[in-house]
Amino acid sequence: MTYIAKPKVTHPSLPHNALGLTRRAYEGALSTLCAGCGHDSITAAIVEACWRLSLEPQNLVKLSGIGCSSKTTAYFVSGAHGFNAVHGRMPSIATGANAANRRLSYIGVSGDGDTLSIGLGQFCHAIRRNLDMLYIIENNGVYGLTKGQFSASADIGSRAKKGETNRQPPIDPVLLALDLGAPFVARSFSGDKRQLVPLIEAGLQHRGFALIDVLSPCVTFNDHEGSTKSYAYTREHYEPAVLADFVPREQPISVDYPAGEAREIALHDGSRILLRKIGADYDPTNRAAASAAVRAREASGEYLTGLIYVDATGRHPEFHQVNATPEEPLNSLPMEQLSPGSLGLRKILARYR
Amino acid sequence: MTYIAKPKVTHPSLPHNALGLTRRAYEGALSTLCAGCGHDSITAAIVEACWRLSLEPQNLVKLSGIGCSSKTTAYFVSGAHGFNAVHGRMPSIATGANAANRRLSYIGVSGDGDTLSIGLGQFCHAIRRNLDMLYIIENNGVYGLTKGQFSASADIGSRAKKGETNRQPPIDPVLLALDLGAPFVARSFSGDKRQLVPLIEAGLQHRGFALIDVLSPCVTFNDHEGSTKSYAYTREHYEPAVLADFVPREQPISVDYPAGEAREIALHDGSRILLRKIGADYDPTNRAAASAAVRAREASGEYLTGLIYVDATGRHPEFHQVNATPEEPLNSLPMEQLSPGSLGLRKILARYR
Amino acid sequence: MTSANRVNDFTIKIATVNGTGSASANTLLMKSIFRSGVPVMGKNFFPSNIQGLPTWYEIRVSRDGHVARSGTVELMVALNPETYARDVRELAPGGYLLYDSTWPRPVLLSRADITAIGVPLAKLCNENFTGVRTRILMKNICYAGALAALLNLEVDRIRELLGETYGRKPQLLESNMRAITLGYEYTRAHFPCPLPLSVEPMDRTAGNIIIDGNTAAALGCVFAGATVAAWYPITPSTSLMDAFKSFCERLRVDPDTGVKRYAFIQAEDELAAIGMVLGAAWNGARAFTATSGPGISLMNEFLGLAYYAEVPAVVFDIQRVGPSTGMPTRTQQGDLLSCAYASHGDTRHVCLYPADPGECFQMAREAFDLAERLQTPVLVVSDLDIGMNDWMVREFHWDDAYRPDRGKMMTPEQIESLQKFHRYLDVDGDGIPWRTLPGVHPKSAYFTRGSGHNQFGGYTEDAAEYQQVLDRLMTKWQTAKQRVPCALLDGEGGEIGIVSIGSGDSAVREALVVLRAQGVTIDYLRVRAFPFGEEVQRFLAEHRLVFVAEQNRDAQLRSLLTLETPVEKAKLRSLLHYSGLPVSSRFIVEGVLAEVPGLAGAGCGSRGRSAAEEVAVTCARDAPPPGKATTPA
Amino acid sequence: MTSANRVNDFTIKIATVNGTGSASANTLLMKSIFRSGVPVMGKNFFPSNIQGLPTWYEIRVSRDGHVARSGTVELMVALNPETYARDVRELAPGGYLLYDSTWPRPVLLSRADITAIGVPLAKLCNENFTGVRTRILMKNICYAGALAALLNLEVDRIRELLGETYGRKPQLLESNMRAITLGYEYTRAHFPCPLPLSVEPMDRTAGNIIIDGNTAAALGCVFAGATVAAWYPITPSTSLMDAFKSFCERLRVDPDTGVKRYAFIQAEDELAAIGMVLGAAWNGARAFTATSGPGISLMNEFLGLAYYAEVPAVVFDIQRVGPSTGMPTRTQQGDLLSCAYASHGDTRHVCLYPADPGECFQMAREAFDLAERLQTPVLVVSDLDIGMNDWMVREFHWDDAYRPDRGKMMTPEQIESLQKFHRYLDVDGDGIPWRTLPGVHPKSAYFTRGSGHNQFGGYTEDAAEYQQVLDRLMTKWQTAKQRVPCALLDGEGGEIGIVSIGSGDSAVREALVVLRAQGVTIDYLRVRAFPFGEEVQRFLAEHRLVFVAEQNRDAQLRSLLTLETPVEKAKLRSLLHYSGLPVSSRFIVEGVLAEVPGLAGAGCGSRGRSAAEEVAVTCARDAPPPGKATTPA
Ligand SMILES: Cc1ncc(C[n+]2csc(CCOP(=O)(O)OP(=O)(O)O)c2C)c(N)n1
Ligand SMILES: Cc1ncc(C[n+]2csc(CCOP(=O)(O)OP(=O)(O)O)c2C)c(N)n1
Ligand code: SF4
Ligand code: SF4
Ligand SMILES: [Mg+2]
Ligand SMILES: [Mg+2]
Repeated sequence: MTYIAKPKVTHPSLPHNALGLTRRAYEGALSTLCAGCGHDSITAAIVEACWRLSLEPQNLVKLSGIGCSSKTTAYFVSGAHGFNAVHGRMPSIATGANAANRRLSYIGVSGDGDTLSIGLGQFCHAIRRNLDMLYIIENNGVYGLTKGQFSASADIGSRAKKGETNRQPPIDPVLLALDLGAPFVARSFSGDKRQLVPLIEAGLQHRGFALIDVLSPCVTFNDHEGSTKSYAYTREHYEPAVLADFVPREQPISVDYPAGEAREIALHDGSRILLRKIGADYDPTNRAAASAAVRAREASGEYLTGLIYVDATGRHPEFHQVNATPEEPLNSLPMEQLSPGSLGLRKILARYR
Repeated sequence: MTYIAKPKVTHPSLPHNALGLTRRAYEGALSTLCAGCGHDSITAAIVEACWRLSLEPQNLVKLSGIGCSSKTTAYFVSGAHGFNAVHGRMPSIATGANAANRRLSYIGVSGDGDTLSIGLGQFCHAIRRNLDMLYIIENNGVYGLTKGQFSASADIGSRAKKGETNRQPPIDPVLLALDLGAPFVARSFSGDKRQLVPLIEAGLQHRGFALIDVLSPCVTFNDHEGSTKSYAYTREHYEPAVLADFVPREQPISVDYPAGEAREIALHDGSRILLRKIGADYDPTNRAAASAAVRAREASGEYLTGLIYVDATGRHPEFHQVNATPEEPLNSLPMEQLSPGSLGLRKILARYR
Repeated sequence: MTSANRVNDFTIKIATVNGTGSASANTLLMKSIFRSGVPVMGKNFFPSNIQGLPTWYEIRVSRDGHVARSGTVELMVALNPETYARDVRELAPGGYLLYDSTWPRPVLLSRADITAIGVPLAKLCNENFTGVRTRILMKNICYAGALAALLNLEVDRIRELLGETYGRKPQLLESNMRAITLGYEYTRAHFPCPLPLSVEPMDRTAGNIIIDGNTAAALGCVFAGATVAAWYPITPSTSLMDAFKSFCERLRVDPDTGVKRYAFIQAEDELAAIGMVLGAAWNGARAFTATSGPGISLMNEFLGLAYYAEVPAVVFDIQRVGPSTGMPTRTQQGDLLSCAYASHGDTRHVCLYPADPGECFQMAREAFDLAERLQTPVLVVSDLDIGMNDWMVREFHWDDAYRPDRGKMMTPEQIESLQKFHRYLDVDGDGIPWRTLPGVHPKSAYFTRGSGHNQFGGYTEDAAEYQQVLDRLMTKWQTAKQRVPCALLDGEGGEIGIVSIGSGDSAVREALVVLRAQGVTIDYLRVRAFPFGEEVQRFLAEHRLVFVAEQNRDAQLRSLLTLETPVEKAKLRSLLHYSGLPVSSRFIVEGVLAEVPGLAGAGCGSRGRSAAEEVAVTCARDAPPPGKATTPA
Repeated sequence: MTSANRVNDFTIKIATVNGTGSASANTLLMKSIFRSGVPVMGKNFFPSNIQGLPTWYEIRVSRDGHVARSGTVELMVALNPETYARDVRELAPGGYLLYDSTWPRPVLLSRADITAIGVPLAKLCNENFTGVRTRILMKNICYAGALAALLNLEVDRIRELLGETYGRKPQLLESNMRAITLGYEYTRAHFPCPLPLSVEPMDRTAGNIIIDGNTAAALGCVFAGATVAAWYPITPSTSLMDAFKSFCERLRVDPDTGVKRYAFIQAEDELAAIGMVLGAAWNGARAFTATSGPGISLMNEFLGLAYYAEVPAVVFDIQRVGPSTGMPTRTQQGDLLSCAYASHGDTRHVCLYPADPGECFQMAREAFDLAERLQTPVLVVSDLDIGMNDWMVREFHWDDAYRPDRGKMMTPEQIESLQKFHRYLDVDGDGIPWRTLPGVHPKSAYFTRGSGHNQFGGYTEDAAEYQQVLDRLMTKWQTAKQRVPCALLDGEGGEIGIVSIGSGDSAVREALVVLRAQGVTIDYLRVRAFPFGEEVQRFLAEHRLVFVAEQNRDAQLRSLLTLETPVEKAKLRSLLHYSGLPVSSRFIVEGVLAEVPGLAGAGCGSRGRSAAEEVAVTCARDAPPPGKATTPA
């Protein structure tokens, strides 16, 4: 049962979405992050994407772990339930929540520490289960909240604020996700709203696990010279592979693309992703090629960004399809459908006599 | 300080290795596994490899988690210390042990459940740290000890004994290891001693993290028709990519290979791996190509086996090199080198006054 | 063995090797005794491997309905050469030894006080069957035939049972029956049958079933409406989850569409399993997991989150021997403390302690209701003995009027009528706040977190706001005391009491009968939940000396009693059993008498009921909430 | 505030916003008071974020050497508009308020009982400095200048301190000094200086240092010869590891080769961190980790393994507010129970409880010795208050004769002389077996496992063999009681006692002085280790009424005392403080008087020493083993 919330009274000239809500309706509590933190830009992009999608706030569930990044679920869509789990264990909470009610939209926000160190196992297994959720990593190469230790996504040669140089190879969540069968894998940059917002829209609407690894500089601990996750370095070395546009259901494609340049991917709800290739021979529907392209760029210190891989063929059944659960959420099945009753009990017990 | 053990008195005609030991000296307690279990063959291969390498038993450390596979460390080299850790956490024990004494050889034995489910995070991070150890996964696609549940390495479409079909994609430790920077990645089959023994020898002598994923059928719970980890299926679908021979230090290459067919890889201690390509254009020193080849085979339900990737250039510094620890084991540094003494203390405390 | 009448009153122990099919023979024997109307119990002592190691099965036949281990063995079936010597040693003086006389067994000679019965099982089977595997399997059915002869079991009943098992496989039925007959005929031909210890039909099993606790608990979860089950395999909890899955496959799959009205998730580990349960329960599904000690240790962090953020969850801990990996196939009550206080900080959890499969069934249902009522994890602390052994218990009943108690979960209408919803406000004064589900109403959103929060659900680092929530949690804890199942009392007015918990119950009850026969009368209280209700306090206060019988080294129940009631702990005397095997009645009897040597004959009066009788006392708390029903005990 | 003489006896509290550089001003103030010879303490109450939230710093100036919080604030420096109102409210009557008069502050008018001192800090800095960041930073130095004027601090000493900090950056030194002078001059010009509460040089700080407990513990690890440090970042343990690393970088890196005589491993989580410590310690290195509550929860499984398989390990738990994530930057003693009994099964751990940085230094060393002597994990249970605040303590000393006590670790010669090495045999009757290291001798191999094992180290599922090992572990536990640091006693012969632990010590000691002044004399015992020695038992036995002062909701120390000593728990009265701020002496005084109203003036005699005096009593157990030395307390 859902109710449409009355839009908060705001300036009448603010644009309204299909639900009649302004962007304000998708905001959350005031951020307590450092001024300039990349994470705040991602929060803004999420607000924008949810507004554009005309999501009913109460149909969104926000999940996170622990870290500066994980705090941000409190800073958008205050009309949505939020669950700030323990460090690194958001994916299991998401799995259970999703199992209980498949009708809602699930967005998980995590950090590189939360996902790639303590949470690596749960992250990989959520992908393997193809959980229907959007998983955003706010990737800054450090542990922000605990004050600047290298994370597992720090690049070889990256220098910490105190001078130390990282000599261990980074764990790239994009490569992992490709290996583990994720059907939607993207990378973006907190500073590029133009690229990020449609990715979030598409990720939310896509059925199955959608990963967006967002480079999100930490201005306090990892934005100095020598850091490969700084604004400067990221801006310089990020290379969009494909531009994605999100086209909601029943909306015509508004821009004209030269023939052959754009490619449409239909999502299960009728909305579409419009892909425009940038690199000449990049094919975002070929998993092995995507993996090779990411690897090749990485070797030269560059970040391939955009919608790196997408599979909307449904070849990879998502969690509920695998489990053959009913369309109706498990949390609201009536007792009659669950308990065999006293008669049933007697039958069952017959063989224990 | 090491002592050479007197060889157990055995039949005088048994062959002796360079230390004067027979294979018996490398055996362990009696196996309690099911008759025919693949794991027992791997145990035998380890015994053989250690004997051939003339390892001093007390210089070997055996590590494992929990599972039928993890029990096997008790079944070889009884003269070596063993540490049977808790489920899935062997890599951290190995990391600490290795940190304390870099002079010993470390062999870890684990199962697919132990490594890819509960232990996935530790496994990945041990690789990332490039710990100098040989890590063997005895991979049977199921949880043997807990009686036959699918593990995370079960293939899509594989049928369990009770009839259920797995619909989740497998986690391939070989792909992961390639992504995470492991310098030595191999796959083999418990039934192919010819292939397996030299891989174990090479893995033990190689500096840095060496992974051997060994397909090891579980005769009790996963050896029926429909199982893709059965003896029958494995025999039929495994495809050696490269044959590896291990050539100890100072020993000439005994077999003649046609020119151009064999390739020598020198290890840091002077021993060598001799590689013979089987597939036409397979290059086991190209990480991306290796990854692509594994993936391609997997798509057609086949297991690429042999030494899939090796890097002996030392480009990837191992744990102690990264940490710049001394050649002398940390566990035996004298106090004078560790504690600054009372004078040192007074100096240190000056700035707290 | 005393020469007294042992008809329907003895213990058989069968020593074999695991993976050789003896399990079906043992079940057959037990069931055929049960169907003769004679109370019986079966306990399986199996190794932590898959095949080839020693395994034992103990069958207690008890006309008086005692289901604990007696502590002695009157008939040993010693079929494992590896353990032969110790098996012979374990037999009570005057007892009977059945062995495979295909091979000579010189150890036999070491005891003149027992009667050896040699049946050439291997020889018989080798002559009558072909194939190695078949011969091994049939040998292990053949001894059932020999026992049938010795104990005077009805062959027809055995045939009936085999028919139920192999009904659709007539070949198997035939070969099994042939093996039975081989053993039966040979034994009758060569030995005086039946033995003085034998089975005579009675009518004391009507209305009972034979079932293990894990199956019963799984059934309880099905009936309680659990829809999300997440777990990681671990002995001895696995069979609970297996049973849940197979009940669901039978009962909850749409035959036309294949749609499954449950989600069964094999998690990657226990941390993930409990996380999934929390996520699902937070989102309104009845969700549970089952595990054992190592899993509880791994769930500590999440259990603390659930306590503090007030998320319901049901966790079955099927205890096994610790510490650490311990002995995975042996039983213990070693997790009492770690379940009660799992996690750092000021954390405490509601626990239920079933004593047998009947309570497993009932408490599974209660656990879900309590978890939602109290909005906190509820741990059902069972053990391997209850969970995996064969218990004779009263048949379960179900009230069709039962509806899940979702506790204080707001309806859309209730939310609509609010100005603003506040998650952690103590509106009703019982310490239990109201909650809402996602997706239900635009005004219902709140933020769940394990970090400091105030009563409105907002983040806080303010001392007073933090303390207010922590104090309310203690109010809720007080409320919990009145909601959990009460302890069961048997006997009153005596000076001496005994307290036990869980699977120790049957041994204590039998021991009390034995002691009473010696003139020692002791009142008995079995705790069934944590926190303890005031009836526990009262019992401890009213007795001068209280034994605490439990199965661990560190007196964990005694510790909980000491900490959580006002009892002077000096009057608590521990009876600790921690060998890994279920405690026997003999252990309790001897423990009591050793502690209070002058006790026997002193006649410490108490108006107690027979301990073997059904304990019928239930306290007011057991009454179902209006409109809800519960299973009769 | 009474008008009594508050010279060298008052508390300053400074309210600012984090990330704005006030930390250096606060240190400056505290150190300059310390260098005047006046005892001082500094406590930092900071938020769990990086920048922009309220933060406070409390400086206690105490001529009598009390280092606890007093419970009142006499001088408030209220620079954060967000918390301005409550900061003003918190000031004691008669107190002084320093505020930034650049902007009007009408709230001021609400209190007539305080003196407001407005200094236009922002204005002064805006006029004298350029750049937003510089102006903010300088404003937060400027107030130190104002306080210097009000409190009569010597400007030269401030210059000297700034010189030590910025010696190599003359520009920074100059600008800081300029900001100080601006505040100083303005204040002297506009207000009567000094205030009645001011600082007068004394000579009571000689031989002391100002240091935090985490730094001290790290130093202890360096001196104890720890070579493997593995951890996962978590507040408030991080600074311990940071300090260890930076000490090692200074002291243990070969200047020529860059070789590092330590391994510092940032693990992927706490499960891995403790695993690495166990692996390293098993392999003969001194290894440790530091964590906080959530980490302890995650380490449960491995701690159980270490207990049962008898692997040494040192774990620092720097407690913060729980349950769950709780308040990461607030202090609590909430992990006492979970540390003592971490893990399922019958598991128990040796714990040490430092009360200040001096003990952190000393107990770090003791922890390594004990862990190896006892072959078990030793948890050093500190807290955020000790670990991260600035404590005045006696300067540490080190005996160069100290050599690590490796306990019963066999030398190759010893192994050589053995027939066969057995890992878990109780050769010496103290419950502690001998161990060997890998790679040392061909005869030394053994197999370490958390599954059932017998005294020879072999795998077992045998009841008797299992129990034998479990019982020996209890013998070892008894031995541990005689090896751990003993509790410290102050006063004796009275009827009433008080027990405290860890960081509560200073508050209790001050409270006892205050109470004595009111005619109430109470004996004092501070426990310093678990298991408790017999001196703890004796203290509890000898007093009619015993207060137990601790910082958690659930009376965890009282629980441990109740469980692990024979005390009648009815005589234990809890004084529980769990706001997240360090307990004040006032809380103790009021708690004692509230509990026993008739106490004051009743003169319960005791021949106790002044609680503020150095407690010099050490028991025999503190004597170093022959050839080893310890740090004087
Ligand atoms: C079990 C546990 N261990 C450690 C911590 C401390 N901790 C909080 S956040 C964090 C790392 C956060 O890093 P990341 O996920 O990258 O987030 P960021 O702050 O960089 O956005 C750590 C280690 C914790 N809260 N819980
Ligand atoms: C914490 C914990 N959870 C669960 C278990 C139970 N357990 C023992 S072995 C095992 C799985 C073993 O599978 P795998 O590693 O593949 O080994 P295999 O037996 O197949 O060789 C499990 C789940 C355990 N011992 N500890
Ligand atoms: S510390 Fe870094 S990640 Fe955290 S809020 Fe500040 S800028 Fe963002
Ligand atoms: S169960 Fe499977 S894996 Fe385990 S011992 Fe038997 S065959 Fe091997
Ligand atoms: Mg980060
Ligand atoms: Mg396996």
